[in-house]
Amino acid sequence: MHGNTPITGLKPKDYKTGIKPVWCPGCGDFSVLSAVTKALAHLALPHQNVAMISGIGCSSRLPAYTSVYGFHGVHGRALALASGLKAARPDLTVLVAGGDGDGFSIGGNHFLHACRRNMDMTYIVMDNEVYGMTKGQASPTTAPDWTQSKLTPHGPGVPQFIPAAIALVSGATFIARGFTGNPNGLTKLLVEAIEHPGFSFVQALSPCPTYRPEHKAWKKQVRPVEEEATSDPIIAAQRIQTDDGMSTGVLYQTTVPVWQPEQGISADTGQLEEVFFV
Amino acid sequence: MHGNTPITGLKPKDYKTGIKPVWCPGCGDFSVLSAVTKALAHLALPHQNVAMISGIGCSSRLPAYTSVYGFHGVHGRALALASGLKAARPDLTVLVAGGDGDGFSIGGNHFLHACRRNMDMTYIVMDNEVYGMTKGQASPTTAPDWTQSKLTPHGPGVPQFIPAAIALVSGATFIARGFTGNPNGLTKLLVEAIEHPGFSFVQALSPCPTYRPEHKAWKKQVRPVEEEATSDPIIAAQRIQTDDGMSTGVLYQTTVPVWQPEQGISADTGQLEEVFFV
Amino acid sequence: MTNHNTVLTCSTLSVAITGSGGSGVVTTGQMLLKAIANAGYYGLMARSAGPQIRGGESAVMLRLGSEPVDCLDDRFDVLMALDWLNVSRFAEEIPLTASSLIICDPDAGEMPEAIACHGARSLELPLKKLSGAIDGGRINMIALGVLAELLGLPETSILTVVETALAPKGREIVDASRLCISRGYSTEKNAGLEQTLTPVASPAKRWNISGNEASGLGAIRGGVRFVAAYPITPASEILEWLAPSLEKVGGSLLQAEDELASINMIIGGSFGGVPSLTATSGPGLSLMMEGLGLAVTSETPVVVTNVMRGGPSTGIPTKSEQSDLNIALYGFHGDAPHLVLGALNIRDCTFVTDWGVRLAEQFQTVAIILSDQSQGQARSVIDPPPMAPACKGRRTARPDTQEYRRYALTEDGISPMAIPGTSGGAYTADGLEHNEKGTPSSMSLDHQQQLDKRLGKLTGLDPTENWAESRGSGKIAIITWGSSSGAAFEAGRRLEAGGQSARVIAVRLLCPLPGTLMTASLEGVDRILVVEQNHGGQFFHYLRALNLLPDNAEMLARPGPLPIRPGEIMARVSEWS
Amino acid sequence: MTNHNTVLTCSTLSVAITGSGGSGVVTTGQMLLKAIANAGYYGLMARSAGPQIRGGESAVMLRLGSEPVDCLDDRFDVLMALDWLNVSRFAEEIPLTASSLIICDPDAGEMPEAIACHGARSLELPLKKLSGAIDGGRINMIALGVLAELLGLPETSILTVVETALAPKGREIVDASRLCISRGYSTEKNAGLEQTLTPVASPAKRWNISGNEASGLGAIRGGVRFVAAYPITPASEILEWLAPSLEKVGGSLLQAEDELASINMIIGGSFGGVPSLTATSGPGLSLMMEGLGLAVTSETPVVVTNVMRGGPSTGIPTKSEQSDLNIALYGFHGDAPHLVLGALNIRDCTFVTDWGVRLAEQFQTVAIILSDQSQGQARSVIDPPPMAPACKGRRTARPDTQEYRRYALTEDGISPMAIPGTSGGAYTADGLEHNEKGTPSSMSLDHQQQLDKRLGKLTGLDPTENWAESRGSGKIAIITWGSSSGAAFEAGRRLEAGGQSARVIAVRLLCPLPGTLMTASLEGVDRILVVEQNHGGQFFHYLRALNLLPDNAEMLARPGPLPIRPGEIMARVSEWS
Ligand SMILES: Cc1ncc(C[n+]2csc(CCOP(=O)(O)OP(=O)(O)O)c2C)c(N)n1
Ligand SMILES: Cc1ncc(C[n+]2csc(CCOP(=O)(O)OP(=O)(O)O)c2C)c(N)n1
Ligand code: SF4
Ligand code: SF4
Ligand SMILES: [Mg+2]
Ligand SMILES: [Mg+2]
Repeated sequence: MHGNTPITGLKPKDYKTGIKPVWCPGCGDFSVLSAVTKALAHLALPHQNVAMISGIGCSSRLPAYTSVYGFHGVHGRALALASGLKAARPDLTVLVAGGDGDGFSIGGNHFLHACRRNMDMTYIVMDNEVYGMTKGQASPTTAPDWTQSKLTPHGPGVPQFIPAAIALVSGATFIARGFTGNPNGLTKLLVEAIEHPGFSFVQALSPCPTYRPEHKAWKKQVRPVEEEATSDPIIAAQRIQTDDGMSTGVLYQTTVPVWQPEQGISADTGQLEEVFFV
Repeated sequence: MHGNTPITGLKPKDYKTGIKPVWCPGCGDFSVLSAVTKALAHLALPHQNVAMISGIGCSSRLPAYTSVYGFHGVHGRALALASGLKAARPDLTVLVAGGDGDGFSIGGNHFLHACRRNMDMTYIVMDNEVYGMTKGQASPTTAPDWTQSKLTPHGPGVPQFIPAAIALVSGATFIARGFTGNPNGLTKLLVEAIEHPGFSFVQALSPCPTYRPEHKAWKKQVRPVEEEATSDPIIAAQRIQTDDGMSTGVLYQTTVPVWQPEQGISADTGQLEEVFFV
Repeated sequence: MTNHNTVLTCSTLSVAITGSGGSGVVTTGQMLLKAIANAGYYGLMARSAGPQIRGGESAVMLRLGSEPVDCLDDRFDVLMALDWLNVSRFAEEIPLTASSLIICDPDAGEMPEAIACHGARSLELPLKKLSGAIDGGRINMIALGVLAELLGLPETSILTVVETALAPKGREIVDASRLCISRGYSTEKNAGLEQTLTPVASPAKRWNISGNEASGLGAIRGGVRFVAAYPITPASEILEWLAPSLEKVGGSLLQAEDELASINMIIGGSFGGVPSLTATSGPGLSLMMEGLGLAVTSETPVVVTNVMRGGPSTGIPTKSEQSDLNIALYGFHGDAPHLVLGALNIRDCTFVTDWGVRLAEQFQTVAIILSDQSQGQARSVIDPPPMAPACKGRRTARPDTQEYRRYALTEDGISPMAIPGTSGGAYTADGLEHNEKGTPSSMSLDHQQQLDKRLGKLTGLDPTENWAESRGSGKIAIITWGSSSGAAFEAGRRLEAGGQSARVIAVRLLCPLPGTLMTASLEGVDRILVVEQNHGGQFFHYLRALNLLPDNAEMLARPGPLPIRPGEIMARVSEWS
Repeated sequence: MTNHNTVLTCSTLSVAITGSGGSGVVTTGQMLLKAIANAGYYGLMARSAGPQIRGGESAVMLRLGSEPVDCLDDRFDVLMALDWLNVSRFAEEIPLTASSLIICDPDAGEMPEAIACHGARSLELPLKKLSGAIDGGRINMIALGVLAELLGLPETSILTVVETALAPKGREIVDASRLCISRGYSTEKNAGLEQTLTPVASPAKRWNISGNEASGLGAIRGGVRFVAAYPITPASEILEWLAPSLEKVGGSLLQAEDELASINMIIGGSFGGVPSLTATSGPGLSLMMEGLGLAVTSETPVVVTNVMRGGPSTGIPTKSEQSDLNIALYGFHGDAPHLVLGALNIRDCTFVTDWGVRLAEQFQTVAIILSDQSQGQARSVIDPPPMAPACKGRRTARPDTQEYRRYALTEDGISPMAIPGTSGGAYTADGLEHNEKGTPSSMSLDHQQQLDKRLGKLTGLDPTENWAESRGSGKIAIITWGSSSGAAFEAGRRLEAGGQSARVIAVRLLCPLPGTLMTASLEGVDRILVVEQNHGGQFFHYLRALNLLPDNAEMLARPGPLPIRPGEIMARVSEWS
């Protein structure tokens, strides 16, 4: 898929920079970092051919901690930056990481259109149902009755955004949900997502013990999806809509052509200029 | 619903300003203008209690042609402006109008979040599957193989955005599709949409004879939806996904509480200041 | 009681407290500030933290005084180190001298070189042991007792603060803390302060408020009843204060999906007749510029409070800088006259926001209010802030006006605005150039007239005496704006005290800047120093653009994150003599 | 043949053609431009249309000459009115005098007052009847024949153009048009031009190109191989030209969902090592400012071509103005040094874009290239544009560099950039302030060093002689930029011809503006006029901010949509003498 000759013997820790994460003790994002490095090691992807792009948020700090190429961009624009990179450099393995605020609030439009465009990249959202970095406001995935943010003292009062459902109707071709409490499961999903040819979306339920301590309960709530991944969008829609958002695994996978610019050179600049001559 | 005492005897033309539209001869938007004014007359809404908000595009020129309050804002932000207006002035009937580019390309994020927020307003998108005002580029609803824009000479190559599907999974509570070739049907939908308590979305198939002359064929392709409007999102999703986008009528309607700020005054500024005293 | 005798009284004392995550540095600082406030003093408390979201090291920097305090000092009198973990990170923020007093626990290990290098005096106290001896005891409460005693605060005053603050946590915690405080008071100290604060006779009524709260209050005072916003550091506390407060006074706050939404939402709210505001910081302001241009062109009043942080780009989100002046003044495409105001200090956040809202309403335009992290996220004990001038309010159209023209060319350039609900007033607001009625027009005359109108109406602004704060006289002028003002005024006072007179002009109304008044204030001045906390000298160049500076004017422009200190200004001015 | 004798030859002739929707005004203008180009002349053709998207009235304004033409004239020699429908809308764009010739059809009704008021000569021709008499005949083809004959073009040259252009439409249409042209030539005319163009001896190789095409070409010449963009008037034609052209040279264009996406996409493309550009206009540029700040801070080279239109806000999308200089210079939050260049004319669009891309690549920063509607959407017959200086290209890191530091503090401030794919070069680009390695840092030293680096590296820019075009000498200087340059140079030539010498300095490298070179160019100058097409005098105030203007400098700042004309500048300068 990615044409890189695997280099044997690469360990997960070879994909870590050693920079100390800014994350709070117990943050789920540690587990995502570990799953990402495990997946990269498993796929033995050469460091120089991988780029990890992010926006802003606790979760978006990931690139600095992985020893591949990285871009820690601005809030909400990771998918756009990554899409430009992939269009210009189709040879690279492009990973995108971020949070539920970055991806679904300010970045919602790029999420829609990246799913539609189906470029060959992997998008990992660390969903903690809160804005961690700005100290605990409601995100699109926050339940309507969560009253702990002073900005929304009566709760956001708006139904939760269902990332998998939006991804599906927008055209994503691989949709999975993982949980940081099950790092091996998450690693496996990431490997599949990276191997998937097209836009793969992985929602990683990643608790924020600081602002959503109640999410400790997720450990008991998550469970593997009951059925095999479907490639039928109608079935997938039905499953996703009836699910409580706690089943983990691949929810949908299909293969359709990826968006890729035309390749090849047919003229030089001088030839382009010919049309202008009087 | 809107608490306005109907003023009898108001005619559709009483809701027109008489400013000559910039639209090309034969543009579907003329028909939307006419349906809107008919709906307003039918509901006998007092001019001063209605606001029509738009972004930028041919379709977004609508406000200047209706004699209610209007705001012709910037490209893609009509729903945001309208949401602020409705939050600050819940007493007004708020209508929002625009195009497929304005609403689903640059404005996609506000579309998602306005659907979720379910404020009591009506959003009419004149879908012509093209950017009319900027002279014919592909929009999100343009078919992947449409090659008439120089910007995408091989066609956009991306599956069409399905507005009703996105509206549904985002939480819109009234979803309908109309056709400008059937102005009475469109009027009826608009009346229902305005009467609906919550966020109502009407996709008006509105051909652009200038840049999409082939859409003359829509006349033959549209047909009424076969079933009654459902209030079950799962059924609605299935119908919308299996539809070819040409069935018109109410596709989905449900009633859930609308987002509205708390009302009432419990303190004056002096009382707020008390907490600061040492 | 300890054996040290205080020899001198002085007007301010500066105290820093540092500690690792969870050590309670911030709580300690806040309690100390409350206690000194109760004792009749004034004070300022700034905060600093490491990159960790939670659980990282942090520092508070207090300056306490018998008169209002508007800036941090050049050096600290006391450093209370709850432990030494990562303290070096704060070394540059806590300048020490040989006469500073460092309070630390010998059991916490060796004093790091970055701290020890100043050769300050040290007071070693077994903080950990003392707290360990008390059931539920905490080091920071011991430290609080020590500090309060050194500062000469009566023990009861600090106990009252602790009691009130911890009551919700239960009796046991309160009792343990009381014991710690007392132990802090009573423990033997072999060194003390060389000065104490001048006692305050009859303390005035004062407030304890953060800059961001003060901005929020100013908004409500000015009449704001609708806010839409997206959280961002260091502006979020404005929103956190406003959300419940607006609700009480009949307004509301809407959390938007992004800043593009929030700016357009408040344009909608204001179009609906409700004075509206948003708060953000640099990256958010960047995203709002298109919307702000719409507000200018459609003449819809809106206010943006921009709490500046280190830039450019994501920059240094938790630290202060004054580097968003350029975008606030010039960040629009097209010619878009509007208002820019800057808050001179925490107290001024209320006044300037209040005034800015009123001006925006009167002139039906955009007001950008600049504050910064050093004000917004700091707390201060202040005299209650004054009210802004009432201004004229929004000029609205009467019902059923004949031939209503929304953008009518009036004498003062302000046209009555019909608020939805007004019969006969229906019009369409537009960001396209338009004629007097609001109908889009590309004719040169309409364009020229509406451009003239939007610029010209601002000439009607009466800057009153509020356009700037000026103090002092003499042949040297220090011109500044925003949070650098505190240091500039202090430098002015010190120069004065040293027999060298200087005038300090801190500009509040940045745009339109009243040039004639500025020129008048500079009459007889030989040399000018423009002081601001950014890299490019944004204010300096702006004054140049307005032709308000003589050729020999100089700039002291230095980026964040460290605050501009009075001593820096002194050093620069003293090069002149 | 007609009975008029041309008495004089002159260097340029100005011809306007107007007509209602569908009358074929634009086709006529384009064919005329092609024909005069074939005949060895130069020319410029601007367009104007009513508010209708299609089917509305329109006008073309041509200026034809034996030497390169860079601006429209003060008045038109000929107005060809295909009909009178809504022609008044263009009256202000087509200034006429008593010696102008108005060609119209007596059957089209009475000449509207806005046209008649100039007392111009008129040539009445039965255009409709003449075309009606030809099967498939069209008024505009008759008009084309009339104009070509009046201008003294050989009939064959215009027939060739028509033949080539209409061939795809079929033989019948070509034949009908040929007949119309001939009829236009042969029809009796009772008035003519008082001048004709100086004949051209041996015509040089020339191009017929629009400004937007020229910008697109400059991008490709400069090395751009990736473009992401969102359509907007009047920039879209750059993208329309680039999409197929890039593909041919191995690059690609991606239509983005909005401008927030497009700017971030090109940052991604450039991070990937591919020189990247986007094109937009004011509202789009506003939305890009946050992304541009990221490019500056992360030192990722990107180029934005901003084709200005009337502002602020949505403004006047189809008309020209030079009012986005402020946002281009100052529209960033934080201190964000970058490059701003302005194209002086259509031909310069290629050069300046080419140069801008190269400079952005060399200095790893943002270049904003300003063009405007009056250039972008106009066509011109020009000498082929020169190549930009090669510059040094992007400095990249070698594979397996020891201890690679992306933001290393090098002598010239430029750090080698590792392109993904380079082994041992992996780093994380960041918009947070960072240390040399790229690790986020909030320490004051890192901030100061990186700010110094990003500003300092630009001092290495060699402005060469290309920073400005200067002509003339004398004690009066006219300083200008962008599309006003054509009028300024012409004013300079006219002053010279009138015995009053003036230097004209048209600045191309707007930021960093080489102050020393500017000062040198102004040596010995007494009076300065700064000319630009906006309301606020943005360039004037910028020059003031840089301290480059004496106190008595004046500005001629006038908003769009009408072009700045040479006569306006003359009038202003003549007030001085
Ligand atoms: C334009 C802009 N607006 C707002 C912010 C402030 N901000 C930084 S991170 C963040 C939200 C982060 O939430 P999420 O993406 O869920 O990440 P988490 O911290 O929860 O991992 C916000 C609002 C910003 N940096 N830039
Ligand atoms: C920020 C911004 N970007 C781009 C544009 C240019 N623009 C104006 S209308 C439009 C698209 C309109 O398409 P649509 O919404 O489908 O409306 P239509 O004209 O087809 O009715 C675009 C891209 C703009 N005005 N502002
Ligand atoms: S605030 Fe929450 S999301 Fe952020 S680092 Fe801490 S635990 Fe993780
Ligand atoms: S371009 Fe198309 S959408 Fe626009 S006015 Fe013309 S027909 Fe209507
Ligand atoms: Mg989150
Ligand atoms: Mg459209």
